[in-house]
Amino acid sequence: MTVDQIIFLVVALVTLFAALRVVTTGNLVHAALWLIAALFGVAVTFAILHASFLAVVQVVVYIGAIAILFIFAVMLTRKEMRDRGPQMNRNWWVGALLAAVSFGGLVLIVYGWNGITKTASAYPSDFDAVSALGNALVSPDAYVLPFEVASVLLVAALIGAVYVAYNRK
Amino acid sequence: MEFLKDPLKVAADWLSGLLGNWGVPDLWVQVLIGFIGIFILIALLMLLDILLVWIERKVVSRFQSRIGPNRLGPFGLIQPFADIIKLLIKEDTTPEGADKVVYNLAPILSMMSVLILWAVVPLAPTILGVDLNIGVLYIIAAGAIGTLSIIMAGWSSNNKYSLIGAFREVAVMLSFEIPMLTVMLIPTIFAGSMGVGAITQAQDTWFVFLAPLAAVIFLIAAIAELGRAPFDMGEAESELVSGYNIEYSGMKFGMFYAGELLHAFTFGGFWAIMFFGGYRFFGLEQVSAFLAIAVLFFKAFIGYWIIMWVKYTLLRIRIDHMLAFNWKFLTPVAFVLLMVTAFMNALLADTPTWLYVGGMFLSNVLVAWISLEVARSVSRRERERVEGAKPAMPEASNS
Amino acid sequence: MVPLSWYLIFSAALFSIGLFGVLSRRNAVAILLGVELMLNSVNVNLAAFWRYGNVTDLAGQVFAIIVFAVAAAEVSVGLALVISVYRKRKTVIADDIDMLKF
Amino acid sequence: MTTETLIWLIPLPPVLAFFLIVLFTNRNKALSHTIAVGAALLSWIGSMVVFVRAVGVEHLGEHPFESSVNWLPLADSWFRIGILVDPLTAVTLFFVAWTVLMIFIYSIGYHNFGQPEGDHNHKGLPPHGATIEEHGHKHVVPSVEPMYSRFFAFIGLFAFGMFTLVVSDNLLTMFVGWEIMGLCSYLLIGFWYAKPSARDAAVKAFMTTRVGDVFMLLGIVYLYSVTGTLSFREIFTETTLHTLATIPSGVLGFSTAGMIGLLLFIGTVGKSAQFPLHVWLPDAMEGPTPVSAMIHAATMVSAGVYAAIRMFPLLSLDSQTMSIVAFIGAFTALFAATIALAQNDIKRVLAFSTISQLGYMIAALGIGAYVAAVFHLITHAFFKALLFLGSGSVIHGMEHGVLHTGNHKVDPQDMFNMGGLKNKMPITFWTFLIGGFALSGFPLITAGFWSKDEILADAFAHNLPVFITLAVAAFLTAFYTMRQITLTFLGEPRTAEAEHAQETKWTMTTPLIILSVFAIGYGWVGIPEHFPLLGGLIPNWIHEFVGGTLAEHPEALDFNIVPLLTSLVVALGGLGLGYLFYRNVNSAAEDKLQIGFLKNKYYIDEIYDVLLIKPVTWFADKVVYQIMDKGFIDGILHLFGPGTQRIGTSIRNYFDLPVINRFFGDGSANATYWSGVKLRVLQTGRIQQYLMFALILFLAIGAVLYFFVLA
Repeated sequence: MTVDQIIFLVVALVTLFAALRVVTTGNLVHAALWLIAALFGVAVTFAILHASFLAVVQVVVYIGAIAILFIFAVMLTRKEMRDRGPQMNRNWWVGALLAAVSFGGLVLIVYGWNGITKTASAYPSDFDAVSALGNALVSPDAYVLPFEVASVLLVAALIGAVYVAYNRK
Repeated sequence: MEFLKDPLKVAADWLSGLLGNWGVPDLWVQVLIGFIGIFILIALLMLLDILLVWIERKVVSRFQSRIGPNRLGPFGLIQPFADIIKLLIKEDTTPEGADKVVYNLAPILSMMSVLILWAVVPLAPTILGVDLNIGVLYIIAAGAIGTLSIIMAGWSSNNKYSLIGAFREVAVMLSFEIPMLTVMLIPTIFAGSMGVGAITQAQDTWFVFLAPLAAVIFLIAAIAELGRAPFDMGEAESELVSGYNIEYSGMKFGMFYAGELLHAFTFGGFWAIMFFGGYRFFGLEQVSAFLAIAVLFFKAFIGYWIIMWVKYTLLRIRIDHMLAFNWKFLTPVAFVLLMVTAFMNALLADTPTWLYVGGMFLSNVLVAWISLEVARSVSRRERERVEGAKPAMPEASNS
Repeated sequence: MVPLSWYLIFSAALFSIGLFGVLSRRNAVAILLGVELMLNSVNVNLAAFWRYGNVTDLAGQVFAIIVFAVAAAEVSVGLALVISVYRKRKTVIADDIDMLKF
Repeated sequence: MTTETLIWLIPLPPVLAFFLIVLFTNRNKALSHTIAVGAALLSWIGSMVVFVRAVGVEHLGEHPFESSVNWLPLADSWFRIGILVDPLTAVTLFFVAWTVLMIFIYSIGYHNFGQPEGDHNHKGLPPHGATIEEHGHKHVVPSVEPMYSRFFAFIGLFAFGMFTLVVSDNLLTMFVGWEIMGLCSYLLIGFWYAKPSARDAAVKAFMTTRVGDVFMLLGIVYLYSVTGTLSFREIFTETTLHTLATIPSGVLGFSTAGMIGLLLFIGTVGKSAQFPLHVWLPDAMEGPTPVSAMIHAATMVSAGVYAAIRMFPLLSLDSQTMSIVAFIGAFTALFAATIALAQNDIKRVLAFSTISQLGYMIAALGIGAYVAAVFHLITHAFFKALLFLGSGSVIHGMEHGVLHTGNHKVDPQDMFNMGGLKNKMPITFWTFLIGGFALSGFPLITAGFWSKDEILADAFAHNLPVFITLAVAAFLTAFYTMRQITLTFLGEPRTAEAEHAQETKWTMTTPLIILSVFAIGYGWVGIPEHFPLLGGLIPNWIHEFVGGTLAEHPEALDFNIVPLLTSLVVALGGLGLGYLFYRNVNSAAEDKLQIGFLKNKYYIDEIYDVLLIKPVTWFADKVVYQIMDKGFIDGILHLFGPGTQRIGTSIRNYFDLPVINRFFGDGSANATYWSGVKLRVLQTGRIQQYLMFALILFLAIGAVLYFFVLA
């Protein structure tokens, strides 16, 4: 095993453990904090994959905004400081089963795919992914349309969220 | 003198030579040198932090017509060390019902969020932790971790006041992140790169001359991000006692406190880097790396001093006013400024420098003027609505 | 070098864990947490395919960025709904919100 | 910024201003005109930069500024649109930008910005004046236009159309700009839409120009079908032109080039108000004066000529077409000049003069005097805009007098109500005098002299009948111009209103002064090289520069004394006679030229009424409505009606009720009800259960597909 692989394995295992805690822990704030750990693990995965922009955006958007939002939401929607009662619904075993089947199916598909042996080519040293990404996002020949659509979606979601959560007195 | 020019490289060469002779594998040498560098940087920063405590106390007492620490050592310079000893020997309390792990993690994260910022600070042309090509985003990402530490501290203390304080603090930090990121894109436009090093390199003309309004917005957003007066509603001694760090004592509180001071200094530094040329000062930075660091620190101290000046001059703003100011004024202005700058940048792309600088400066002034006028008229209308219609003015009744 | 399959398995595991969270948690906020995990696993996949394919073709990264935007939109609307429901019904347990009209 | 990018941007500010004003700022007058004038200023800056850069390029004609983008996808290619700045465009851009900016500024004053709101404002009517109290006594002052912002929005859109037309590199976008201007012309002539006369004039202008435009569109389509392109640069290649010239069109012996040229030329006839489609222009004077100046003197009618000039390489391929063009131009020049003699309305005189001068340009084009046509186009735009703005200033001053006396029966536009305004409105008088002299071709110092002289010289060299016609027209021009100046400004005030006329504000006079500078100075760029004494002092820049547009540069004419003498005689003679004749005329009755025939414009409107409008109305009423619609179509409908009803009844009884209603309708309802009852248990309202069902189904289908179908 090379250093790369060891690092990846450590990160992946930590991430998966954090993810498991997210879905199993009883305390919702802890779940949100574990989610942050898992998201951080994903950010590190991005960094390992040389997707530095994605890694930083992951931290800014997910940890800086989304996770904080979750913690807020958890705190706003509780009558008292501690949760009581079971955190799983009655059919949780069906969910577990389905998740396991899905995982099995995905692994099956992954190993049935002939591109699995693909290796990464060396990362071109003169390739500036960030500026290329920036150009691609606003270039009419590339992804300006999806980019704009995503912007519109965000604005719509923003307005919708404000409208829905607005407390009419 | 090679050492004066590029001390880091000389030291690294020397170390790697030394370790290599001892038979340490190459990879480990690199890792070791990296760690040593980080260690030295952090150690120096913590020393600086101690100095900052003294400076802060001295400055505030001057603002309040006091003398400040003056007993221990010359000018009271030993005072902060005494403070540290006091903090260290205090009882380290953890409240009943606190979430232990989270409670203990929060101050560490708070300090960390400040220290990791220094990874991208270009201290001198050759001394730069990591030349990330997304440095600007990295700064915001580090701020995100600070936000996280505050909410963790506030929640885990199991105290009503600390939770309210954390809520306010986080709301402010999240909100002010937006204008901050927006105006940080303006130096990005000028420099054509998000890298902090590249932004410094690009400042043949200090960006404050190109975008004075952006510099002002950055400073305001930075102060809010720091949670210092007038935006210190999260701590508000008089009503929340001390906000999110109410339950912390001893060195854990010390870490929040030192983190805040170092954070303020760091943002003073980033202000200098983004808008005042960083370590650049008429070619002085080329002479010696130490001079470059001195220039940067001098500028950072000026920024820090302005932040202190603001803190000890202005009164605390109500939390809803604070957020309204951000969402209804600062953010739109920052967006408009970003668009105007991008447009002007395209328009003036191939023009001589004086025209470019002049056009940029004028467009900034124009945006500032227009936004102030709009704000003025809106608030006048609002005031009239709240206070009821004024009695008609004498000259108005004539026409 | 890390083989591509590791990333894919990692991502599949993350996805399945998230799926389990979505299907099994009672709390609506926790369900959204699960959704976040699933979206993240997709991003891992996208980034991995980008890295292992043609690096100069940025489709993978762009798609991941759009997933970020979608995630942000989903969370903001989702949490707004949860809070709105909580205000009216004083509950965030998904099974308790089973009336078919509001 | 590259010049090409800049050119793309020139038309944009006015249209942005249009949308801004229409959508957001129409309540705020100051903001509206600031936006509009600012937009015009931006376009002006862009045009000037482009002009200066264009002048700096050597042989601009061979390699102009051009850039184009794909626009409409065709079967296997793209229709490209783009911009083109060659010498012709550059000089046109120059005068368009100047006049547009001047007129925008002028409009602020013309619409009484800064004055109080009117006493009884009515949207769609001109402002009626407001009563204010000052120092204890009331008096009436001009009031601000009620639809102030709308006006600026419209002229902004108009400016967009004009700039688009000028910088286009192909006929289609040029036509788009052309039609936008047509629309704006309609909107602006009918700006005071509550006045029936304005309304009628707007409809008339729109309908008349439509006739020309339809032919022009036919020409464009014809051209496209023959050559497969509409880009100027591609059409004016030697091979394309050769093909066009050699293929016969099959109509009256015209070649294809001739036929297309003729069709396009009819568009010009409509737009530039040439005989026989000139009837709309005099009526268009119902619009506000800046509109008359802008649309009906400086820009839009020039656009017609500009289009004809633009298509000159095509037109000149067929001599038959050229002679038609020359004939129509020369005839219009003379014809309109004669009518102008008998008009009393200050703006109508200028309207007919415009028609006549446009005829000049068309005639010049028809005899192949390309550069002379362009030259006159530019100088005319400047001095005619000046004259119109000056007349607007006069009317404004007169209206002030009318408000002062309160006698609203006095027509402030009738020249016989004026007189002696020289002392009341000195700036207006001097600038109007400069414009008038330029129009008459006062020798040496005015721009009009040089351009007109060049046309006459060309005509003398190529076509003697045209020369004579134009010379007579020039004489008449000088005569009626002097008549106008004499009646308006000289002598004694003939009415109390003229006594109380007042000089207008600086926003109105500044444009006059600036334009008068051009009305004098612009002629000096085109002094022929062989002109006695003056020739060669200043290089004949316009000839060199504009001539470069054509593939074969036109030769400069040798100097000939006859046309020079002619133009001196007709200009000075006309001016002198005009002054002598009208020095002592005090009322319309004393005017010997008030001949009914001329006064009624040769009864052409009436002839059109009898020949075209009446028959069409009759046809529409009797044939289309009575016979076609009522008799034929309705008859068929009455035939179908009962039959359909009978079929419908039987279908309903034998098919709809038993099969559709009983079987499908009730049956499906019952089925749905039954299945609803049975399936109700699945609808628990618990979202996670739904998700589980969905997932189970998905996994099952996926497994089946994976293992059995795809494997």
